[in-house]
Amino acid sequence: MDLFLLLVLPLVGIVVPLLAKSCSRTLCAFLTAIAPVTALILLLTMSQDLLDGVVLSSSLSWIPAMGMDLSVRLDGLVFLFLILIFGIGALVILYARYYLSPDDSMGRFYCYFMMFMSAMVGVVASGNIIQMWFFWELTSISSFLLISFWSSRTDARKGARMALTVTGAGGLALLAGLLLVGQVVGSFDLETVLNSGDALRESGEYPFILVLVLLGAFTKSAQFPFHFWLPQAMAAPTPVSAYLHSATMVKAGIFLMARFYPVLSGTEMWFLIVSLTGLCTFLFGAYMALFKHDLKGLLAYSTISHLGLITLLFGLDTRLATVAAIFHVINHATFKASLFMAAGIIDHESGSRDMRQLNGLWKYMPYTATLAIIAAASMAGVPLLNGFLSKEMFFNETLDQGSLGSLSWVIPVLATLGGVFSVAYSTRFIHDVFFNGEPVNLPKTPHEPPRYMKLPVEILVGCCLLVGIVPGLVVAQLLNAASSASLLGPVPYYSLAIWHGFNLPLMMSFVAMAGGFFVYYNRRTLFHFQMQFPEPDSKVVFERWVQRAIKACRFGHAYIENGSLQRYIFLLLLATLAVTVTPLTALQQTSGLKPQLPMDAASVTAAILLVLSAVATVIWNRKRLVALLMLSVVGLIVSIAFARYSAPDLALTQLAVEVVTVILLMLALFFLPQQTPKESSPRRLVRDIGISALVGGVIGTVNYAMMTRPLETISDFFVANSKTGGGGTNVVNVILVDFRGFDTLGEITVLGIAAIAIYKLIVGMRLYMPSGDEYGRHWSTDTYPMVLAVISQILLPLALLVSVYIFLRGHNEPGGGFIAGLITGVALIQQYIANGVGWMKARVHINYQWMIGSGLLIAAFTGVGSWFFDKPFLTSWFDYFKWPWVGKFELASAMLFDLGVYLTVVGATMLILANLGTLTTSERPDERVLEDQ
Amino acid sequence: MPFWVELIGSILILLGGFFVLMGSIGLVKMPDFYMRLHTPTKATTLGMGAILIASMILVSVNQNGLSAHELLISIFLFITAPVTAMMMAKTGLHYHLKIHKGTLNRDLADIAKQRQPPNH
Amino acid sequence: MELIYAACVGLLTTCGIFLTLRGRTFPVVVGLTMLSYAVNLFLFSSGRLVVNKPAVLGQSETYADPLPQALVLTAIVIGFAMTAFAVILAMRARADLGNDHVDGQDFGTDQLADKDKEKSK
Amino acid sequence: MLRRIFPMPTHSLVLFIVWLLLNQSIAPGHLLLALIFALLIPILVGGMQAEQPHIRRPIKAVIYFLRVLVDIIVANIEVTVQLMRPVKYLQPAFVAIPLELTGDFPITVLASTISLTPGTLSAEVSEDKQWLYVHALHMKDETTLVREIKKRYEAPLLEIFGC
Amino acid sequence: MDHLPILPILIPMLAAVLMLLPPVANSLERQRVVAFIALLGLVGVTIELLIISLSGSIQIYQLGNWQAPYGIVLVVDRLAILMVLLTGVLALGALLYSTAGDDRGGVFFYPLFMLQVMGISGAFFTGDIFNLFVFFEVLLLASYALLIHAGGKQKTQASLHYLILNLIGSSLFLFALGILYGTLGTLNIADMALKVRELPEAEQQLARIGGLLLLIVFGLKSAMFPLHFWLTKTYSSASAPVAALFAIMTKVGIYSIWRIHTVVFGHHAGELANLIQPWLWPAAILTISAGTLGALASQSLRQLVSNLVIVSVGTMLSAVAINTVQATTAGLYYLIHSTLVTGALFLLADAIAEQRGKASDRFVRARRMTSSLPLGIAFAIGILSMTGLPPFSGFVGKVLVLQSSVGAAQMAWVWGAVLIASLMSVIAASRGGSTLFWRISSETNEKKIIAKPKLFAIYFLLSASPLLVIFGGQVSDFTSQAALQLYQLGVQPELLLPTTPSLGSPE
Amino acid sequence: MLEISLMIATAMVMVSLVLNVWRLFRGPDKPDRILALDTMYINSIALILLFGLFMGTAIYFEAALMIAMLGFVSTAALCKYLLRGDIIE
Ligand code: NA
Ligand code: NA
Repeated sequence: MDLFLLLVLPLVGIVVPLLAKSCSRTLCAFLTAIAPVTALILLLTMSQDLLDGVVLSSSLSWIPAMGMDLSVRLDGLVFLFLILIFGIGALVILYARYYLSPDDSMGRFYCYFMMFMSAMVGVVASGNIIQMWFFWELTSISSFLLISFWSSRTDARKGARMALTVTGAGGLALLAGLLLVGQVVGSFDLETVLNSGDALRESGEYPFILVLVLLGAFTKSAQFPFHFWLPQAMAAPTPVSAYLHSATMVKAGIFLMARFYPVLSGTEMWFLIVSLTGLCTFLFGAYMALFKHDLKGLLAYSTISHLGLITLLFGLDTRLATVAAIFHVINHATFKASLFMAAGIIDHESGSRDMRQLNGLWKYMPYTATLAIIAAASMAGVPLLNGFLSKEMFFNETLDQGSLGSLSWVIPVLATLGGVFSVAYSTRFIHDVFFNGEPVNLPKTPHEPPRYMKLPVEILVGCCLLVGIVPGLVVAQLLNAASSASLLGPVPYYSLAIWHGFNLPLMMSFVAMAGGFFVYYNRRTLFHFQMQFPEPDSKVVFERWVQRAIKACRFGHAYIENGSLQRYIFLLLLATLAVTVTPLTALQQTSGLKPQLPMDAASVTAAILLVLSAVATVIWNRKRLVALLMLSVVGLIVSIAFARYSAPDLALTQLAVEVVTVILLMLALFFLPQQTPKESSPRRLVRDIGISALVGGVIGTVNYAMMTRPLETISDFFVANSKTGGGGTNVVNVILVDFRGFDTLGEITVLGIAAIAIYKLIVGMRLYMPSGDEYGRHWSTDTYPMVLAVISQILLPLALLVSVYIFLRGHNEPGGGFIAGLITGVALIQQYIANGVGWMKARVHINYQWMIGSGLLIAAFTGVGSWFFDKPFLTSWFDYFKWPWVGKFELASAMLFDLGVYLTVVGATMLILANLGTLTTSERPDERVLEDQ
Repeated sequence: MPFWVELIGSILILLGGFFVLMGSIGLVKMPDFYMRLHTPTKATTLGMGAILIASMILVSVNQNGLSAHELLISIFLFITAPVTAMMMAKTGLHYHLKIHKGTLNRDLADIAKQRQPPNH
Repeated sequence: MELIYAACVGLLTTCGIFLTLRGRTFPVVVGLTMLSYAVNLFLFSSGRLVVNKPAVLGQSETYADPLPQALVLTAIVIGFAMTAFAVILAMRARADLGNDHVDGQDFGTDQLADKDKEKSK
Repeated sequence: MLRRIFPMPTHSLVLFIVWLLLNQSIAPGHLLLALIFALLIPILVGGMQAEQPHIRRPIKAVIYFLRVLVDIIVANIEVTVQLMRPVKYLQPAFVAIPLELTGDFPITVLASTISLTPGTLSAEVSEDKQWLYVHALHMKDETTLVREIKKRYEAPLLEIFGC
Repeated sequence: MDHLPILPILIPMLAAVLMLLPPVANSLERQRVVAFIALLGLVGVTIELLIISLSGSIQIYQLGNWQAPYGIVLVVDRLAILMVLLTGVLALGALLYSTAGDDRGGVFFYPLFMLQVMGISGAFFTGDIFNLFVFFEVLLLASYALLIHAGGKQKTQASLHYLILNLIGSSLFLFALGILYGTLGTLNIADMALKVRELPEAEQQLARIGGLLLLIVFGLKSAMFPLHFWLTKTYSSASAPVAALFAIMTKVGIYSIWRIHTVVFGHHAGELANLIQPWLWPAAILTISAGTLGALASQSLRQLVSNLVIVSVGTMLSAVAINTVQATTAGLYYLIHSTLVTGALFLLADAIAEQRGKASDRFVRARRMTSSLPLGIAFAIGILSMTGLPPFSGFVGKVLVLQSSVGAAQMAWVWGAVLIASLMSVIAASRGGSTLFWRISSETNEKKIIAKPKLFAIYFLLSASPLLVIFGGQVSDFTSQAALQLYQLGVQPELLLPTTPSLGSPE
Repeated sequence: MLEISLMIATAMVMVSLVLNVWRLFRGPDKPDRILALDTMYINSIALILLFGLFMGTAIYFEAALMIAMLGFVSTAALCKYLLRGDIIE
């Protein structure tokens, strides 16, 4: 459980600063620091085991489906990284207390900071590789927040976005790699993975895994060519840089290589990719660092260079090189963190980071200068400092490999060249800032920082010295444990002695020193030379590329999604064709075995009329009313066809619906243009005709194939049970109100929704009302023709009687609530047409909305009623009664259900048509504002 | 079914079909809208009447009971046909449709359209 | 007869779809209505064509499949509700957008036609 | 009292008959239902009816109805003959018929009668309801036509409605 | 008799009906109360059903007491319950948000809202394919109406496109139903599955056309490429609570593919087995790509979220295409996550737009938001979830989908698409987010703090995201049980055709 | 005999429908087309009744009645549309 505490403590630490925000700054910092310090102490209590090479682990099941456990695994390597994370973290917290100005939100800063720390702890301490990735991505996200801490600054935002993009991309590659690892190994448990090196290297996925994992590591560790985000991340407050870019974030990539070293290394591919990348990065960073005028810029490139150095060491792929790499991790963390802090102090106290302004600070801040100079010297690899030791090991290792065959000498030479530039930029850091004349136009007069701001630097520089002087005492055990954990085995012999005698590495160090001083001395020539290759601001370049990509996306997106419905429909049809054509061509025989109906002259004639009217509708589609008339003919023939093929109910419904639709279309057409402009190009017409004909052809063919094949259906059941089980002889109606009454409930709900939806549409709609028809003819003055009014009034009671008749017979013969409802609706609409809205309003006091509501309620409650008989929803009931004189008659719950249907239909039809009609009158519907009470 | 019933039925049906057809022929043949308006509304009333009576007779005999509901359709058509005709005539007047050149009192069409009394 | 029936369904589909591909709301609504006729006829015919055997008990020995009829009835009603909404939405679009183009913009000609012209220039 | 129960007695009677016709039955159950609807529907739609003159002479009305029926048959044959001849033998005409009838319903009945009888077609009623414009398919003589219509149809209607 | 299964459909319907009738009809306040009670009832009932379902049983409710396949049945299995529960929770969030004033944009808001919920629940529960069509229409029509709530040109235009495309889609649905009934002779989904297996060869191709047409229909609903074009405009113009509720709409399409194509045309359909897979693969990948392209092209938060929805649809479709229990497990988990987070993000986009004045939610410099802290945190949670980054739910779904595609022939495509989409979404979202929250103009802001119910609604839905991670084990366990059950139904459809006595039996 | 006369009558009605459609297409004016449509409604009633007689069933009676009722409403509305534009006002 203690192990989890290591993870939980920083997590708890996220909340602390938010709670302590209102406390004093010092208290806030102090409280925040409790978590890492406690964790560090906790860690140190375990140090004995860890230094002895014991692996401590503990895990809880979390999301087994994903193979992710909550698992902590500590060994020497993790121990080393955790010390850096907690130790330097605590120091940075202290440092930031003084660095941040009172305007900056301290709570927010520490909160992000602790978030990052937790993520970092998670990465290194994970015992499960998915969990490791989880925290890996968290480092990207929390570093995004830290880099963009001064969010109002453009460079901070852009730098943060760039870091997120690059490291995010690497993170995704890493995920892919780790998932493949899990796939090959069969487990995401780190322990298992680490023991499966051979299986991994031999698997076919190895190249992919290697490349993907390394992509993750390289992007995080700012390896060339993914290095460019790191200098831009300097927009962050300096404590962030000191933490992220010395000891933690960039080291996560290194950690990854160290962690997976035993399973991924040992191949040609590993050597080539890792060492070459490292070498390039090492040289490139070292060279570039010299030309940065910004103090943090110099440190950033130097960081890149040192990370390259470590990578190169991993790439050299000898066990000893790995030890050197890990050693340099420690050393780099200490001197680079202190250098960043020093740079921050200089910036803080002088107001500038530009080395062209900063000169001769020795006079103003000798103490800080001393610390900075020691750290910089360590960076340069000056003896008696820790940097010297690891660099010496590095030179030694470059000499010790032969993978490039006869060209193997290239590596030590280039390594020495890198060393030259390292010395040069370190010298510049020392000379150009603390000496080299007087300051130029500094915003502030520099002075020493507050006492405790120096403390973290002192501690770190002290470490540099201690390690440099007595390495065997201070660091040997730790290095040994970490190396053996990384190597997953015994550590080869190496000596941490300061003096190994005059040997080649020492010579290389000497060359580097001398060369460095020489280069620095002749820097002006070199600066001049470098001026010819103006380095583009990677931020600008990156931003430009992203902008370009976005522009391209916008263009592409607008090209595909051009807002044209016609295109979308076209694509829909194309998709339909695409999926249907193949099976259709696979259909061996279009016509099936079922005997077909004979053709008769009347039907053929009707079919011809149907075809003609349909085509006429299309041809005259631009003359809208004419198209409407043609459409009516189509509808009429369709209903006759229903009648012909034994579906009287359908014929009735189709007729009624068609008339209501035509009325509706006319109501709408009044407000729409009477003609459609001619706007389709011939090409478009051909295309449209083509695709419609194809779809029509497919549908027709399928229909023919279907109709001519025999079929057995479930319908016999309905015929058999209609009378006995449903109490009606009209099977279609019994299906509607009983067997599939639930469909009907849904159907009338749809109708009800349509009605209220349409009401919602027309409420408050303001429309242009034409004063005459399309030819400019004024409307007739006879608003309500007398004869029509009189006859309509006479017909109303008859129509209602007919609708009652249709309603009541529906269960046994064609008819039913729906058709009856439509007849009633049409009869009422006829009154509106003939007599006018005002006339009707004075005489009819029906709230159609309530009518819909009660219709639906009746239908639903009829269904609920069956619960009281312990039957499922909508179970019907019927019985026959015999009264004297009246005779035998039937009562059925289906009738009540049908009444609900009837009311809904009438209500819906009227709510739609009557309200639509009133749009042009003083009775127009208006938004009823419902207020809270 | 007795022969005479079948005979009467057949005659009525043929008559009905004939009148329906005549009406539609008139619809095609007549030179102007107003003249066309006469033919279908009339011929169909009679044609429909004949068919409906035939239906009444045949169904009644077939089912051994009076089948009179066809009457309803007749009644309905008799009530509505004149109204639709008049509405269409109104529409024709409103549209100033071309009037056949031999028509007498052509000027009345305009006056009728404006629903004014004739000026004589 | 099945052949002719299917041909009619195919043709109605063709006409309906052609109209829905027009650029103005009204022809589109007319097209959708026609398409729904085709759909209803199609769905109806899934029970196969039968003459004079309506599924009213006592009328004949065998019956036409009543289930597709019930389905078509439901489909007709739903289609009606949808058409009604579409019509009114078309009106609303005219009111809100000032024209009756389905994309709410009065192009004068189809965009594609425009592009063709541009290319030919 | 009867007026209260049957606010529109003619309607109620028609509804009663129509129900029986629709159901083709005079079973007691249907008689009862017919009665219920004959009672109920007029009450429901009572509001939606404009006040119209009542038929004062029902017998005359029946006679009038039968006469129109005969006229329809006779005149239909006449028109059919006309239809079969070439169009040039026709003499179409517009005619204005002065109205003595008053009231929307009587005028409507007259106009409908004219339209139903072949050869003539009511086209429009003047705004003051004093003139009925008629289109004739084949008019031999204008005054004869006007007189014939007024005598044959308007006069009985005047009697029937008593106005 | 246990009537629980019908309640999730009946409760919202009755609530809506009550809202059309006095006295509830006359007061918005009363409608809010009724809506809340109804939704709480819905969620309560569904949880009860869920608890019952843990025993592994599938509840079948035979409507009208007619035996399947003759009558309509409700099939309440784990999958359906999960979907309805999700709907209920999402709707609660949307409802909560709307009470802060969005419900005043027009008449009949709550009735339509409840009817849409009814339609969605119905679509999830029904075991009958024509009934599925009916409920599709219920939920679609309600959605058309809700889309125009609060008015405005954009809404009108968006709903015109949405409506017309869906009407054509409905026509295709009916064509498909015609073909399927015309070849299989039944409408019950389980019965269809049985019939498909013994289908004579002469009719297999017809049934195949029917099945593929259904893919088009469901693809249109779920915004599958190239049928996704309606989505961006529709979602980004709808008023916030409506857009939030719409988050479940695309899932109805995906659910239907699972329900129909896994059970009827699944591994055991003989010649017709897995007939949609060859089409689904490219469609899914292209959907992800199209969404990614759109995400990068987005100029406002709503557009961005809409395009992220398309990406998520593509991801789920990939899971469907993989067509294994493991993939379905992953897809379901992803579905839960993306529904709730999308809902929250649409609400959030509206809240942000409201605070930024004229700039609305567009990615341009604008005044500082008054409530930038709570909104910013919400934004971070939502966007991290949607882009599939830890620590929120998106990554779990994403990783599950990636894992489930291992071994499939198209694995490389899926991985490439999903991972690149993830990166591009991060780029788009970080750009958008930093503009929204950090590019502040000097314009003084009106001190308008976000309404409490709105904030609560946003966080209510967002809280799902961390919870889905924390209880990721339990949730993925449930989804895997649901997936297992679904595939079990593909093997033994007769489980859904109980032979309990009914009124009659076929001769 | 009855069957033959029914067939002949049906043929006549079908010819009538063809003529109606001809007029509908030909126009020349909208009122002409409305007239043609109205005539089609009436002729369809005849067609359905003849069909019913042919099949010896009364089941299509309601369809005929409905056409009679709805055809009237449809024609009246169309005329009103041409006269007034606004059919419900
Ligand atoms: Na300097
Ligand atoms: Na009006």
